[in-house]
Amino acid sequence: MTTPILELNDVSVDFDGFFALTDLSLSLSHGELRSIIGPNGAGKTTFLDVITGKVRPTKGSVSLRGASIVGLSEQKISLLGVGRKFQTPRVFENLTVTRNLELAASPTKEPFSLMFKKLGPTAKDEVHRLMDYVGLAPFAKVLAGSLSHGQKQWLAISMLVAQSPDIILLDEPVAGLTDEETNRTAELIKSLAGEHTVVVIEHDMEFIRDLGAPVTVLHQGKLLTEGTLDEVKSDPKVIEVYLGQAD
Amino acid sequence: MVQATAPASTKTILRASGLNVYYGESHILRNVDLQIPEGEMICLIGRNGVGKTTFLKTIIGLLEQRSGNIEYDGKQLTSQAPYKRARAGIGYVSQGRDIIPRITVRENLQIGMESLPGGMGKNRHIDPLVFELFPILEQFLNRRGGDLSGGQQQQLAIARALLGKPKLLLLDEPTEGIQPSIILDIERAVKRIIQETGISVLLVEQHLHFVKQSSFYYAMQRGGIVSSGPTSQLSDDIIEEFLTV
Amino acid sequence: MKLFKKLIPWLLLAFAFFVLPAILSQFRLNLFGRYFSLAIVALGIDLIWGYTGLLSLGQGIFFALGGYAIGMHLLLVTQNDFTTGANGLPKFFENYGVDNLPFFWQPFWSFPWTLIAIWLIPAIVAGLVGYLIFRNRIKGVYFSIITQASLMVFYHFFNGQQKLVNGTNGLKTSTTEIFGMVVGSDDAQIVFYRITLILLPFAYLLCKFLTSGRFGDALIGIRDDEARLRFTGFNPVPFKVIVYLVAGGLAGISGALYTIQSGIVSPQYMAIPMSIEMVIWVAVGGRGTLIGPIIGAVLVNYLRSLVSEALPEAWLFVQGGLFIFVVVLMPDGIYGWFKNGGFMSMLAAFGLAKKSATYPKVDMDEGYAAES
Amino acid sequence: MELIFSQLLDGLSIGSVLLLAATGLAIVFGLMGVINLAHGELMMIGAYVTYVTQNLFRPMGEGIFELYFLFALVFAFFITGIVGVILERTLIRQLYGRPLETLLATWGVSLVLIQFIRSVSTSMTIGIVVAVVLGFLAQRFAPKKLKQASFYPYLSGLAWLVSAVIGFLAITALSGSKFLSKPWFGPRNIDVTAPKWLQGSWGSIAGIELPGIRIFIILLSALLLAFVAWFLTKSVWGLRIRSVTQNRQMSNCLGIPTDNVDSITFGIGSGLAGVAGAAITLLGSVGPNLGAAYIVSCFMVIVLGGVGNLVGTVIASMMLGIIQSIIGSGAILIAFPEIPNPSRAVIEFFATTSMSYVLIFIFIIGFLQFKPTGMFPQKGRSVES
Repeated sequence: MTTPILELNDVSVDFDGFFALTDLSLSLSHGELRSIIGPNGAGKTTFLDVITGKVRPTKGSVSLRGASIVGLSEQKISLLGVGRKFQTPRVFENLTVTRNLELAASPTKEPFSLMFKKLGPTAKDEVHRLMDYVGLAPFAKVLAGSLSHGQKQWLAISMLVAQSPDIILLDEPVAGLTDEETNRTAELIKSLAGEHTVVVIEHDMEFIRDLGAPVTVLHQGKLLTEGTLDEVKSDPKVIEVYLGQAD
Repeated sequence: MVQATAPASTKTILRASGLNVYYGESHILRNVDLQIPEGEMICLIGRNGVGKTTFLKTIIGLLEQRSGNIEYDGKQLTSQAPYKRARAGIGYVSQGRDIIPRITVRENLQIGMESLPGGMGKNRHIDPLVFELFPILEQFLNRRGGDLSGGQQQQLAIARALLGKPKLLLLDEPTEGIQPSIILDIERAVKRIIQETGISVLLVEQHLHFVKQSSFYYAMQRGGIVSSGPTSQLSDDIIEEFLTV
Repeated sequence: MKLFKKLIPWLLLAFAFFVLPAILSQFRLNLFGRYFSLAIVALGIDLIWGYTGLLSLGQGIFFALGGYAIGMHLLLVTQNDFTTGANGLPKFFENYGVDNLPFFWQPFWSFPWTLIAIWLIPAIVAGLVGYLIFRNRIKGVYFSIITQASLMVFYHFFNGQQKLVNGTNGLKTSTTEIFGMVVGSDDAQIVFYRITLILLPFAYLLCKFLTSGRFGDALIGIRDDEARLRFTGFNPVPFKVIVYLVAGGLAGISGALYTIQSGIVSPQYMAIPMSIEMVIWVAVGGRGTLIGPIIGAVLVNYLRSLVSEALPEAWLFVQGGLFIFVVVLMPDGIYGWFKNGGFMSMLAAFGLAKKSATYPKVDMDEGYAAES
Repeated sequence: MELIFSQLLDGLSIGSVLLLAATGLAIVFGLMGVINLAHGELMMIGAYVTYVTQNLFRPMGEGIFELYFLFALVFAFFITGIVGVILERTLIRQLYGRPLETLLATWGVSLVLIQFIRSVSTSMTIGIVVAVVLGFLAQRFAPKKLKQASFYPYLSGLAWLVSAVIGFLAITALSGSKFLSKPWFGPRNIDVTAPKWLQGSWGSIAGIELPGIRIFIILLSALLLAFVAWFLTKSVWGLRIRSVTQNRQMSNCLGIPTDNVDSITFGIGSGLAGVAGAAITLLGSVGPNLGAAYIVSCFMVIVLGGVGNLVGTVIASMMLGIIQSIIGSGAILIAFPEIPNPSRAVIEFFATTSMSYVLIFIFIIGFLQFKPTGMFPQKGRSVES
């Protein structure tokens, strides 16, 4: 077992007396694909907020490759190799698809290098490869705001990939997608794992099944159980959370 | 898959037909037809994110359909503001409970009476029935709504909706994230209200025991109704498909 | 056709440069010179507001600083009866019994330094103020309010310091001399008019350079979704500081040009209304486009001259109405309205033009079809 | 020491005026997210209402005249409040959720109000009424067929424009009559005579005179603050307002008419501006430009105190008032003449009213470096979304 790339230890988040996360410990190894499920209000989004630096944990430690990232700004954590897709696909609607991707793919994010240096050929190739891969190439010069919902989801995901982070965090990547789009997204995500560590938060169980990845169940800010989907499904604790009681 | 049918009862309080609802560009509800008979509890089941909450929000008026009709109490509801619908007798208990956080429990309850004729200016007396149903509320009258626990907030939300004497009560996952003991309290309270006042209830729920208290179910998947029937016919297959993990 | 469209602004510029001086009266020409210099500050505002989403209500500070820089130089180097007092210093110092030139006046003896100071001092002040605000993630209306407050502070400072900058009266430049010409004379004014028209396209090209590349994309990212940009690894603070600094420098240049053409710089340039009006020029012309602010600045100020000449009392009504109209009904401004097909759709509504195909939707869904 | 005390009192009264002015703004900003740059002009309306009330009461004889100011306060509240409600219903409502846009649009409103006060005359009033009535009639009686036409929006805009032109022509026609076209107020400042019972001293504490007007303003602002606190926490409308601000959607679903709540909230905020304007007439002559003098200080109070917090507003306005009166007047130097030179020079530099603004601003910017959200930030998850 290699050292985990991301490790959360006893993390709690307290919003004025309301505990969004309670003593959550979790570790991810390099190249892993992990699904996270849980009822609404289980703390899934807060979990991502903690990792990406949006919310500072009240207690506990978060470390990336063994070094603590608690208290770092969002942009620093992002530069360290953590990318995140939000629940709603947040893309820059007034920029074209290409420019969205080029912004994400920029190897440096300093103002002067953006001003005076052209984007290198490797980054450009990567942008084209990604557009081809997710089928956005015909829309390269279209403003992202006029893409369909599903295309925005893909654009958001490909922007993440263009950032080439080690860890990709996906919050509800298939919300509002059609069946076909959902299937294609599952393929896309599976292809990302291995090279990247991918964490997927979803409600859609068929999609989770398609991913075939280990599942972590959160409930009321705590880690309820971990295992394969089938193991989790037959876990009485999970049944209780989802069905109320085991009958 | 089970054939979709409508409940047999003659008089309906609410009839939704061909509803299509979008969030921005994403198509959330697809041609939803649903009927709620008077004086009965109907249940809408389905996994997280399939559009159940969207459906309730469309009925109360927080979202507007792009096409389709909602007929309530014999009248069409089209682009009426939520507060008008509340005053027409639709009570809504939302998923997040939406207790107004920085006012007291008493004030939260008073706001529940805003939908009565004359509003809360004329209706200041809190019906003791709600304290009978949820004794904990009487104890905590002067606490801030936001300081209650999840279960207490849920009871407050239901009590608040009841004080408006609705004809139709919309309950969105009233048992979500709540201890089993309180779930039973809530179940009992809802059943008692239906028996005593004859109101209709549309329940969105995952908790199987509660689901089985209703007379009829609709199951939703990816924004459409895919199955419906009397709850007594709720088979293990359907439970497996729509309620479990 | 496309080339022609691109050429239009440059043709207009050439027209203004060569033809207008021949056909307009000296008085009108001078007014147009002022409008064009105001277009430069409007460009800066567009850079920070239209592109980056920072609504600064304090551009008057930088505008006036530029004006004061040139004014101080002119007052120092001019030696004539109108401007020079008995002690060889600018005349106003006599009134307050100041015999020693305040230290910060000294460098303004130098013409090269003045040319630099016109944009450098405002830029530095802007960068400093901007840094102090941005690093705390203060944005939106708070940013606007604080810039407005800092404007008031500078206003009070310049108003109150009679011994340093002649307080309320400001510095009168029309009687000063430069390169042997009286600044207020017709000959000099034509030169200033032409200088303005040379600098305006440079300001435009600078803004174009900043907004068209990936730097500009990042600015738009900050405007539309700053948090998202942060999660992509960008630190928005230096970006904001840089554009605010550039906008400040442009405001300084604009203020200097305006000062020599209007003949005076005074704390009134830092009064609250002036800075808000600058914002409205941009809004009227069309923010987020670089032609828009130029159109807006020239048009609104021209309108102002016309209305104030005909019916002085009506101007505030017209201006107020214009504010409300543009904000509520024409949020993209005149240029944006044309560009987004507003004009064509108006014609189409009256049946005078063919209805253009609706916005090209990438995918049509049945919901739209069902509704319409 | 006595000097310091009297300056303190002075500061409290300056702070009280600020508080009066800022409370309304804080309500509108904190509860509705509207940046109302016309707030100062609403104050101006309150001041002019006071002036008109005074003139109406003057012929009624000495005894009744003495009471005019109390009536003026009530009139100022209601008339300015009504102006606020009209403003909310016609303009502000279009702009909710876009605070920067409310800022620009309300600035436009402020310009119109300033010029209105300057040039309002009988002929102008008639012209405006004619234009508005014509405009409404045109919309009201437009044939239904026309209303469905695609060019109707342009047509209705044109109808308004034509009505405006007719109104303007009416004004021009009427302006032949000197009597009708004489401005009611004109651009010059107006003076309000304080009733006798407010003038002079209200006694003294430890040898320090208590000037009636200042004490009255302090009491008035305290009273009004108490009223606002009572209204927001105890009254039914206050409950509705709090409910809507904390959870708009759910309040709507529970039967609270949110649009009426908006109007009333904005009306109350505007009414308070009117009362502040009335109080300001006691301090000296006022004119159409009254608003500009107060608006920025009011916003500073809000930035410093934190949004949507009455306690913060009180503390911030008192703090600014006291800094202004103690430093700005140079009172410190007179009270402590033996301050050594470097600090003395600094204090002297800031010892004018203008320069005390500079000091206050430096103070606020410095403060925001440590607490960017003000003294009393709003807590909770939803602050930054």
